[in-house]
Amino acid sequence: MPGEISGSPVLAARSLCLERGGRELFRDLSFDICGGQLWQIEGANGAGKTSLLRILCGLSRYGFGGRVERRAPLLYLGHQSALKALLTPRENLALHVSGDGRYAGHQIESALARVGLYGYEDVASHTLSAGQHRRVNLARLLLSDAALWLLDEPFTAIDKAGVQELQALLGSHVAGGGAVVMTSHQALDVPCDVRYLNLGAGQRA
Amino acid sequence: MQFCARLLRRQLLLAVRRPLEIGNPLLFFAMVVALFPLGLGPSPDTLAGFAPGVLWITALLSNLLTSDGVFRSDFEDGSLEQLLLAPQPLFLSVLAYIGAHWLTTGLLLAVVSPLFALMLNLPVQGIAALVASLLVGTAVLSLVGGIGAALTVGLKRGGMLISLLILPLYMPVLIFGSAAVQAAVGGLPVAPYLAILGAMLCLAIALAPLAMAAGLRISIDA
Amino acid sequence: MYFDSLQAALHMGGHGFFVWTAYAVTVVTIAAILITPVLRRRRFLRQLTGQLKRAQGAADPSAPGER
Amino acid sequence: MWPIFHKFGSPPWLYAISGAILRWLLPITLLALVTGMVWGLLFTPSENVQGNSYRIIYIHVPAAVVALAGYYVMAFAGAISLIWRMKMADVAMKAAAPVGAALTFVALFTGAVWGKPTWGTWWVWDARITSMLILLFLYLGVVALYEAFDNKEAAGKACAVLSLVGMVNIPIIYKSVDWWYSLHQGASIKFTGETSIHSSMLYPLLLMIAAFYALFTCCLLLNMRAELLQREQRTQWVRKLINEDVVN
Repeated sequence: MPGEISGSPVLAARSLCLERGGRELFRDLSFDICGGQLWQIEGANGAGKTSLLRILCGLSRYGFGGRVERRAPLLYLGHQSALKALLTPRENLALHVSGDGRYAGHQIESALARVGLYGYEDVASHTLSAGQHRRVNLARLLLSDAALWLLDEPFTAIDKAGVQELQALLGSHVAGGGAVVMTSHQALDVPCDVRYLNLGAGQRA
Repeated sequence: MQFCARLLRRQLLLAVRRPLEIGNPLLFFAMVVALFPLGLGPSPDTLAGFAPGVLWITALLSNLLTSDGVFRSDFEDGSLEQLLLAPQPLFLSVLAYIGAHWLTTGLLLAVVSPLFALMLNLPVQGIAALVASLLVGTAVLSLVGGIGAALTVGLKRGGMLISLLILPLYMPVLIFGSAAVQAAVGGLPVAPYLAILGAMLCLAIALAPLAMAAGLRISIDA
Repeated sequence: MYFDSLQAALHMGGHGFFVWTAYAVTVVTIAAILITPVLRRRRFLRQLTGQLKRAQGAADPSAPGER
Repeated sequence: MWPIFHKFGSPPWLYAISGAILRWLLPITLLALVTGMVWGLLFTPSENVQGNSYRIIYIHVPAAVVALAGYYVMAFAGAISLIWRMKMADVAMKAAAPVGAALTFVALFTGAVWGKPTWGTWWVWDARITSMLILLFLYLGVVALYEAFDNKEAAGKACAVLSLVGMVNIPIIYKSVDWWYSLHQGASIKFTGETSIHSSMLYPLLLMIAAFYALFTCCLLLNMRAELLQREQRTQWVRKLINEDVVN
């Protein structure tokens, strides 16, 4: 496992093992995530990528062996867009349940503009497309100051330009000392080097 | 606490955006109250005898009807997961959800109930006690209903299950609630019953959020 | 014995029917809650044994014993 | 943590020890039940007021007492499984729920049948019978919630929370139902005057209560053994156990 510590470890996982429906997804998985690193979790469908992410961020607390130590605030973006259809994008971000803190009006506007939703701030969300829903969710990446980002397939339903821009954002976040752990089926071309965590290898029936 | 206030504003904003949904429990209350004269016969004095119990049972059922949906919409679009990851303590945030639920259902029921009390020919001196006991009682009902909602939010067919889980816990509130109204109708002092309801409210406020927080963590993890 | 005859014991001064039905239901329920776990355990063991045999059978087909 | 407490947590040890306990506890329980029933039914004098129908007390009161105690056992096991994350406590809770529900049903049925000769109606809204009915709903709630979850681990935790909530509410329910009964009934007629019972009738009752407690323990252990096998079916010790069974 990569040993050199470029920043202080933001997250430490010790001997994680998970079994689902009789199949052993992974066993004795230990690694440290430090600042300035970008991890991509690879594996076939059903290899437990999302389950691993949920274990790392603390959503699943039972049903797996091992320990996870989180030493920095984290931001988790799951499959769902966590967006209320009844509220406008501005209200969704201003009143977000993740409790990051009060965002000033201009911060929200600039974040929404950067994810390509300029002008959509006060449109009811149920009129927006699924891709736009996910972009509002991605706007939270710009607003939040969490050091560790856990992203579950962030590129789904995002068009080409959006993917480019998101990869640039990830690069700048990692360059700024943050850490990213993400799952994706697409190859990444990101300015920083990418560490791979292959779940396929750990899968012994 | 400031995060709770923001959550409360968010929930109320969501409720206001869909005004018809606020009307549902009230319409349900009206319709069920209208059923009883059809079932028990129109004569005013029999209705007056049953009025306290009928009003309280109907309020309880309409509260049960809505308490299932408290967390469900947030569970479906993923916001509940974000709430669990928030640094703020979960059991305080959950209080904001229940507070919003109570404001949109319990409070309105209490405000509207004198109208239905007159329809059921409840003697006038009982109406004040009815509103007071409903105000306190529906708060306890919302809190306890929240526990059932938290435990069954992850289940596809949790709708019916929630009534089996929490109706037994509703019974003490019903007993003292209707007793308060009956005492007022009979001219007895109402204060002791309201005091007991208040005590139940304090217990519920103290313990229910803990159970709700645990229930949510379990449902999300399942 | 308190009752002088079996007949008196069954009749119990008119209350016999209720007393005996109550006891009958209790005995049946007690038997049920005692026996069901035993049956469940035995059925599960049998099923698991079959599974293991099949697994061993598949592992080395030369294993003796019925297929 | 005390070593014995953790040893209690290891499945094979628990499976073996429960087998050993059952080997001598089960016959004692059956013996106590049979002697208690025969003693209560045939050898005790009939009561002057109710005649012979009071003999139902020998199964109604023990069932009610053990059913209530069973709920506390279940809630306590649930608390242990939640706080110390012990799988065995989770198994104990899952095993206790149906047994408690069955005993509550027995208490309810015998109470109702007893009501007929003494009160003239099949169902009496007596304070204790009503509380027993609510207890049955609480039990059924726990059993239904366990079945509703697909992931058994989460099911156990959810039932633990529900049984703890129920445990907090039981005293409130019992007090408010007693109070409600006295409000509407005026002078509350004691259903069974326990304290004023004659000593010749008291001894079989105590024996029956002890027998029912032993019965509850046996059923609990039996259910736990079955549940243990199912949850640990892929482990080595279960396979070793099976091979021994296959061999002998």
